Amino acid sequence: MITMSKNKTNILLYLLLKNASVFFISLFIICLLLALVPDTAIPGDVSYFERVKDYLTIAYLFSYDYSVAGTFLISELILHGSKLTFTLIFLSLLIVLTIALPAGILVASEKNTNFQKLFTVTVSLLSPIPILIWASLLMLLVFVFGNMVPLYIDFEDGDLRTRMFVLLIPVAAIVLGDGILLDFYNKIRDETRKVMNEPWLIAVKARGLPIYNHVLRALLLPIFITLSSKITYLISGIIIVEYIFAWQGLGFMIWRSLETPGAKDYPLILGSVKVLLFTVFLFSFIRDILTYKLNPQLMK
Amino acid sequence: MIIHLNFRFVLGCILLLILIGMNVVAFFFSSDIIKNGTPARPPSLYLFQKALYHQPIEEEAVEDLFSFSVPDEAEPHAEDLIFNRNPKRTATVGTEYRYVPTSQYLRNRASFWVEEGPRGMKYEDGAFIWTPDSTQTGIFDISLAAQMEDSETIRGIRFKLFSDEIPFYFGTDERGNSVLGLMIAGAKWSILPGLIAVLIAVFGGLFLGAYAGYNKNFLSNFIDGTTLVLESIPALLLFFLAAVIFSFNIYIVMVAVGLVLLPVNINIIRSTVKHFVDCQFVESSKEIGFTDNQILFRDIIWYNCKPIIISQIANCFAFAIMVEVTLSYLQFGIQVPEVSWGNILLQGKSDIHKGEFWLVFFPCLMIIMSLLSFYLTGSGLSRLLDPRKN
Amino acid sequence: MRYFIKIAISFIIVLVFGLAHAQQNTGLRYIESENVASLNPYENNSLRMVNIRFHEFIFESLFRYDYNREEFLPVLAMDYSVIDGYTYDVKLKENVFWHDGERLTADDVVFTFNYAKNESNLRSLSMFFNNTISEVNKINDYTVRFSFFNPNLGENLMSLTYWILPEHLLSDGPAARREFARRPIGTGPFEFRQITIQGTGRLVRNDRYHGKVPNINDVRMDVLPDFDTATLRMRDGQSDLLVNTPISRVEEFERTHRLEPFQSYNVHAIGINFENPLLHNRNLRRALVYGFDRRRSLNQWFDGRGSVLAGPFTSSSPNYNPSLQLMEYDVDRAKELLRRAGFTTDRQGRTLDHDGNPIKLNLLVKQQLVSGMSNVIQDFIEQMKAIGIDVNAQFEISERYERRLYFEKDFDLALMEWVINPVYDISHLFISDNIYPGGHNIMSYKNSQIDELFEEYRNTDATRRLRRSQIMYDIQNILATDVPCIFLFNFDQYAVFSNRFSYTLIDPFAFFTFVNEWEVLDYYE
Amino acid sequence: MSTILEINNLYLGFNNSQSYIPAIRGIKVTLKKGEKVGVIGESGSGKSQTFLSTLGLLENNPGVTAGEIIFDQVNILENIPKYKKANSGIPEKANKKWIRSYTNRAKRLRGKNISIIFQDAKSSLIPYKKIIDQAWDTWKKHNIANNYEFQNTATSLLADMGINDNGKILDSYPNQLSGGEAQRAYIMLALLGNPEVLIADEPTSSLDPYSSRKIIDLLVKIVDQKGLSLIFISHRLDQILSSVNKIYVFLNGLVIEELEVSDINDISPLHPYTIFLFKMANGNYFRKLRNDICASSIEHIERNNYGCPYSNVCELKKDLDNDLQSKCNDTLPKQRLIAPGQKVACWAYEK
Repeated sequence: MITMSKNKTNILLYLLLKNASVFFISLFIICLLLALVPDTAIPGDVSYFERVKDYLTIAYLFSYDYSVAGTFLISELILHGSKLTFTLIFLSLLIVLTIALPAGILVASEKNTNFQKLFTVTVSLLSPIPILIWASLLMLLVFVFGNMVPLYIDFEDGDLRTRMFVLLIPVAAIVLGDGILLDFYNKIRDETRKVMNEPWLIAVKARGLPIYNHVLRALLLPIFITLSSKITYLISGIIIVEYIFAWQGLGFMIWRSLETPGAKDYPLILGSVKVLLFTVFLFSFIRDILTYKLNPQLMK
Repeated sequence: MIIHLNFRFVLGCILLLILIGMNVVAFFFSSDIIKNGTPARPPSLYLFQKALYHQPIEEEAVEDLFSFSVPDEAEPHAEDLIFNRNPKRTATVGTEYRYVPTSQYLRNRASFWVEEGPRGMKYEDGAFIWTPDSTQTGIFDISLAAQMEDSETIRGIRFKLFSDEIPFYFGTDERGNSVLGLMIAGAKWSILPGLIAVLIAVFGGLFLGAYAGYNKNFLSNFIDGTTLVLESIPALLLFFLAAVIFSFNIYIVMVAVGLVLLPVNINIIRSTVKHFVDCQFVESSKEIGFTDNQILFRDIIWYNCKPIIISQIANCFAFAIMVEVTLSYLQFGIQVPEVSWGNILLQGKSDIHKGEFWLVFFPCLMIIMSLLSFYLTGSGLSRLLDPRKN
Repeated sequence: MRYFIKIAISFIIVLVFGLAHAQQNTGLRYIESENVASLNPYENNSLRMVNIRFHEFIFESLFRYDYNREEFLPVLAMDYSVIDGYTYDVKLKENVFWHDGERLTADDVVFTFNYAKNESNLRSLSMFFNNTISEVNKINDYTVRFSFFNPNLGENLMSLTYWILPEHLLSDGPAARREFARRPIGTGPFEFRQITIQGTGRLVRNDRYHGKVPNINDVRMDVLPDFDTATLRMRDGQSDLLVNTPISRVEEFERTHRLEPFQSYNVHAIGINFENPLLHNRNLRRALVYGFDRRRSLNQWFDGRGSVLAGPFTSSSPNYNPSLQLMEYDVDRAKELLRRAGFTTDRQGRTLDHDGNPIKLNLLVKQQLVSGMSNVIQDFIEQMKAIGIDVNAQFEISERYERRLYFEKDFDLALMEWVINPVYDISHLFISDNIYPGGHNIMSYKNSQIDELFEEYRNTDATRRLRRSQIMYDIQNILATDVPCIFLFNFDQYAVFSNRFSYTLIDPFAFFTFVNEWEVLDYYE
Repeated sequence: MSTILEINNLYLGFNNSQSYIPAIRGIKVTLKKGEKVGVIGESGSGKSQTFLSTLGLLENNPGVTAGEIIFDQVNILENIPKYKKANSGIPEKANKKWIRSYTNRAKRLRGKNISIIFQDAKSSLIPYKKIIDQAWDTWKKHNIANNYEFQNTATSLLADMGINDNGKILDSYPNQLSGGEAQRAYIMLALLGNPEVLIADEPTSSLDPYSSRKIIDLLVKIVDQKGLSLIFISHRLDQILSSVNKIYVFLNGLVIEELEVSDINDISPLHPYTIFLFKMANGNYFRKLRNDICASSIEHIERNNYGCPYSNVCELKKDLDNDLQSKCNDTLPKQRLIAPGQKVACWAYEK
C-alpha cells in the first residue's frame, strides 16, 4: 500500500489519511449495525434510516451531554471506563513483552537447548486456551486457596496489597489467553534469528561494538505489526474479563448497555466504541510510520 | 527436529479423533447418551471426591443418641477426634460400599455403629459396609456414631450418600444428567458450526488474498481497504448483533465469525503471494507461457501456501469453538434445552463455593482438549508440509 | 537482573497471602445487580426498583400507604382534612429540616407537584399527576390545599405518596437541576455522601432526622452484575445484605446468614395465546395444566419456598379465594381430557390434532431467566412430551420478547411474570377491551362474564367490602375453570442479612422504609 | 621483529550431541610485527574460520576444542578443557563456562588489537546509519570521544584511501555508495580503532579486477605506513603474491605448506597442490616449478578426514613404499622444515 512518493510530509499525510479513513468507515459501519439492535424504547414508526442518521450525528458531531442515567456526563463515564480498560490492556501488553522479549532473544541466540524446547512447548500448549477459560479457572483457584474474590470494588479502597492482587488476576487471564503470548514470542524469536545472521551485525560485533541496540531496533517493527493485528482480539478478550471480574471498563459498558432491557445508552456505546477504534487507529498508524521509517530501502 | 514434529502432530491427531468420535456418538445415539441419576452427585473417583471437600466432614459431639445438635463450644481439639478420614460419598448398585473410619489403633479401642442409614448398612470388622440393591437408589442421609471405651461422649458425623445404578465417573449436574453424557452431547457444537466459519474465512481469504496480492488494480486496493476496516471492528459486537437479531441461531453467528476471521487470512495469503510475485520464477514461468491463474494457483498457492492454509483452517476451527463457548457462557449462544459446554460452565460457576467443582472442571477440560486438538494438528501438519523446513 | 528477581518474588508472596480484611463497623453494606440510574426521582427511567430503593434513604413523601392495614400513614404531613370531596388540606410537620439545614415549608410541596406535573420527563408519572391533581396552592407556611378531579379518596391520597424535593435548590434553572442530580438533598434518615461511576453509593446517617434516628451509621451500596460473585462476597463477610436473591439460591445462605421473608406479589404463569384456534379447546388447556407436575418442580428447584397458584391472586392478597381447589398433577386425567377433546395418538405416543398431524406448540421465553425457571421449562417440555404434546422453547432477548408478546402476538405459549400492583387490580390482564396491539391482555382472552364482573367490581364503592370480595371470588372461580393461562408459582421473597442485623422490618414495595428502625450488633461476630 | 600473533595446533570442530566433525585439525601460524602474510586455500578449507576464532566470532559453531592462540604474549585459549583426542570424532559436551571466558578474552581484542575486513563491504556496513555515525561509534568505543581529533583521523584515513571529496561519502547511507567506495569506507572504519593486526578476508572477491588491484595497493601502503601486520586471505594467488612476504597454503583444515616469499621468481613449492596453485596463477612466470609432480586437474578432492587430505589424488604417493603410503592414508602429516623459510606437511619428504 505504501507507494514511493517524493518527500516525507507527503508520506505522513498519506498514512494519516489512510488510517483516518479506516477509522471513520468502521465507525459508519458500526452505526449501521447499531441501528439493527431491537429497542422497545424507540417508538415503532422510527425507520431504520432515521435511527442510523441520529447515531451518525451522535458519533461524528461528538454531540453528547448527559448519559441516559443522568447522574454522570458521558465524558466522565468514558474517561473512567477508558482509564480501567487501558490499565488492563497496557499492563497485560507490558507483561507479555517482558516475558516474550527476553525469552525470544534468549531462545534465538542459543541453538535449540532444552530450555528453548520446554518454553516453546509450554507456551504453545497454554496459548490456545481462551481467556474465558483462564478467567474462570483463575477465579476458581483464587477462591479455593485465597478465599477471596478479586473484584474491582476492592481495588478502589483496598490497600496496596489488595490492589495488586485484584489487578493481577484479570491481567494474568489476558496474558495467558487467546494466543497473544505465543504470537509475540514466535515473531520475536524469528526476527532475532534473522537479525543475528545479518552480515553487518557480525561486522559490528567484529569492531567490538555492542549489538543489543541494533537487535532491539530491528524488533521494534515486528512487535508493532503483531500488536496491531492482535488488538481486535484483545478488545473482545477485555470485554469478557471485565464481565467476569466486574471491571466497569469500556468493554463492560458497551456490553451492559447493549444487554440491559429498556432505553439503551447510545451516546455511551458510541463513545466507548470510538475510543476503542482510536486505539486501533493509533496502533496501525504507528505501525505504518515504523514500516516506512525503519525500512532502509525507503530511506531518502 | 523430526521427532519433535511427530510428537505434536500425533498428539493433535489423537485428540482430534477423540473429538470426532464424540461427535459421531452424539449424532447417532443422541437420545440415550445422557443417563439420569441422583442430582448433583460427585464423580465416583475417590481422588476427585477428596479434592471436592478439601477439609473432612466436621465431627460433632452428640448429647443424646437421637438428636444431632451442633455444639456451640469451640472446635473439638484434634486429639480426641475419631472420624479423621474423608468418607466416600458415592455408591453403586451391586458393588460394595466400604468406609474405614479411622486408624487401626483407634478402631480397637472404640465401638462404632450406624445411627441412621439405608437398610443393610452395618459396621463389620473395622469398616462400614453396604451393598445397595436395585431398589435403594437416590440420596441417603447417613449418620455414623462412635464411642471410645474410656470416655462417655459419643462422637458422630453426618453426610449425604448418593447411590445409583451406574457409577457416574464424571458426576451429574443439578438435573441428574450425567456430565459425561453432557460432554459428548455438547461436542456436536464444536465441529459442525465451525465448518461454516472455515468455509467463509479460509476459502474467502484464499481467493481474495491471492487476487489482492497478485495484481494491482482498483479491486485489490478495495480488498485491502475492506480488510483494514473489518479488522478494526470489535469482534464481540458483531457476534452480539448476529446472535440477537437471528434469535440465537448459532449457524448465523458462525457466519459472523467467518467475517471476523476473513481479514486475518486475507492479510497472510496476500503477503506470501506478494513476496513470491517479486521472485524471478514468476517472470520465467510467464515467459514459458503459463496463464496468470495457473501461475498464481499452481506455483504460488499450491506449493508454498499449503502449510499456511492448513494452519488457518485449524485456527479457524479453534476460534469458532472459542466463540461458541463464550457466547453460550454469556447466555447469547445455545439456549437451555440444547446442551453446550458454555451453558454447563455457567451453571457450574454458581456452585464453586459449595465445593462442586466438577461442573466447571470437565467443560474446561473438554474445551481445552478440543482447542488443542485443532491447534496441534494444524501446526503439526503445516510443519510436515513446509517445503523449507526439511 | 537481580533487582527484577526481587520484584518477581514479592509478587508471588502477595499472590499467596492476598487476604483482604475490610474494617468492620456498624455500617450496612448491600449489593445491587445494576447501577442506580438517576438520583433525581422525577428523571427518566427512575422507576426501576434499584433507584426506588436508593431514593428511600434520601427522600420522604407526605404520606405512606401501609399494605397490611390498607391505610395512609402520615410521614412529612401531620394529617389531612377533607373540605369537600374534591379539595383536601394537608398540614405539614413543623420541625423538619432538609439535609443542608433549610426548613421544610409548603413552598417545597407546591414546587414539587408543579415540577412533577409539567417539567419532569418521566412521562408515566407526569401523566398520572395531570389526570388526578388539578392544582396545588399554599395556604400558609405549613398547610397546602390540593384540589383533585374526582372524589376517589384512595386514588387521591395515593398521589400524595411521592417524594418531596427541595424548592430552594431546584427552582433556578437546569444548571441547578444538574447539580442536584449529582448531590441530591432530601429530608430522609440518611444523607447522600457520594456515588462513584463504578456504582458504589455511600450514605451517612442524618442526625437531625425528625423521626427515629437510625442505628446504622453509614450505608454503602455495591454493584455486582454477576450473582455468583455476589454470593462469594456475602460468604466472605464483605457485604451484609443481598436485596433480590433468586429463590433457588436462598438455601445456600440458610445456615450462615439470616433470611428475612417479606410478602411477595410476583406471579409466574404460562400465558396461552387464544388467537391460535387449537388452543380454543378448553379440554386441551386443562390437559396442559393437569399434565404438568408444578408441585414437584417447586419442591425440587425452589426448595418448596413458595406456593402453587390456582388463580391469578397470591395467598397474601386480601381478595384471595381460599376455596379454590388446585388442579393436581394427574397424567391419566390429562390424557383422558385430550381424548375427550377429540385428539388421537399415533404409535410414538404423539397426540394428533383433528387433521392428523402431531400438535406442536412453541413456548416463548425471555432470555435471561431467574435461575430456577430454566429447569422448570425443561420439566414442562419433558412432561408435555410424556402426554404427547411437542413443545419447543424459543428464547428471545427482552426487546424482541416484548414485541412478539404484545405487538406481533407470535407465540402459542409464553412464560410470563407479573407483579400484582398494590391496589390488587388485575382487571387489565383479562378485560376483553384490552386486546389491542400493545394492550395488557396478552392472551387476548374474551369472556363476557368476566368483563361484567370486573365492571361491577369497579363501580361498587370501596366501603361495601363484602360485595367486592364476593365479586372477586366469582372471577377467580371462572378463571380457575376457564384456564386462560397456566398459573405456576408465587415465590416467597427473602432478603439475606448477615447475622449482625437482629431486627430488620421490610416493606415489600418500598424496601428500606423502616431502615431507621433496624438494629445492628456493633461487634463483628 | 617479535611475533605478535601465534596460533599453534589449533583444533576446531562441529560438536553437537550426535557426532563430532573436525573442521580445523592442528594449525600452526605465526605472524611477526609488520609482516604481511598471505593465506590461500580452496573455499571451505577453514582459512577464514581460524582467524575468526582469534576474535571469538564463531559462537561455538565450530567450537574451539584444543590449541592455543597467543597475541602479544597473552594466550586467549588458556586452560582450555582437555579434549580426549581432538581428532577422535567422539562428541563431548561443550564447557559453557570456558567458552564464555574465551569469548570475553577475545572480545577485548576486537577493534583495538585485531580488526577484520569482510568480503562484501556493502553488506557489512549498518544499512540504516550514515557512515559518519558508524565511524563515530567505533571511534568513541576505542579512543577518547573528542570530535575534533575524530574528524582529522577520519578525513586523513579517507585521504590515504585516495578519496578526496570525503564530505559526500561520510554523510551518505551505505546503499548510496559504489562497491569500491563502500570497501574504502569500511577499511577506514576498521582502522579507526588503530589495531596492530589487520585481517583482510577476501576483500576484493566481489570487486572488478581494476578496483581490487587498487584496493590491494592501498592496503599494502597503509599497512607499511602504519607499521601494522596484515593477514591477507584470498583464493586468488596472483593478486597477493607480489605484496606478501610469507604464504600459508590451507587444505581441508590443515596447513600443508608454508613458504617465505623474498624474491618472486625463485619460489620452489614442494607440495603438488601448491605447485598446481602456482601453475594456475601464471605458470610460465615461475621457473622452478617441478611439473612432474604437479597435479593434472583438481575438480574434486575426496576429503580424507584422517590421513593427509591430499592423499587420494597425490602423485608423490605412487612411488612411495607401502608403509609410508599407509601413513599417508591414516595419519596426519607433520610440518617439517625442509629448506630455510620453507615447511611442508607431507610424508614423501620424510627422509
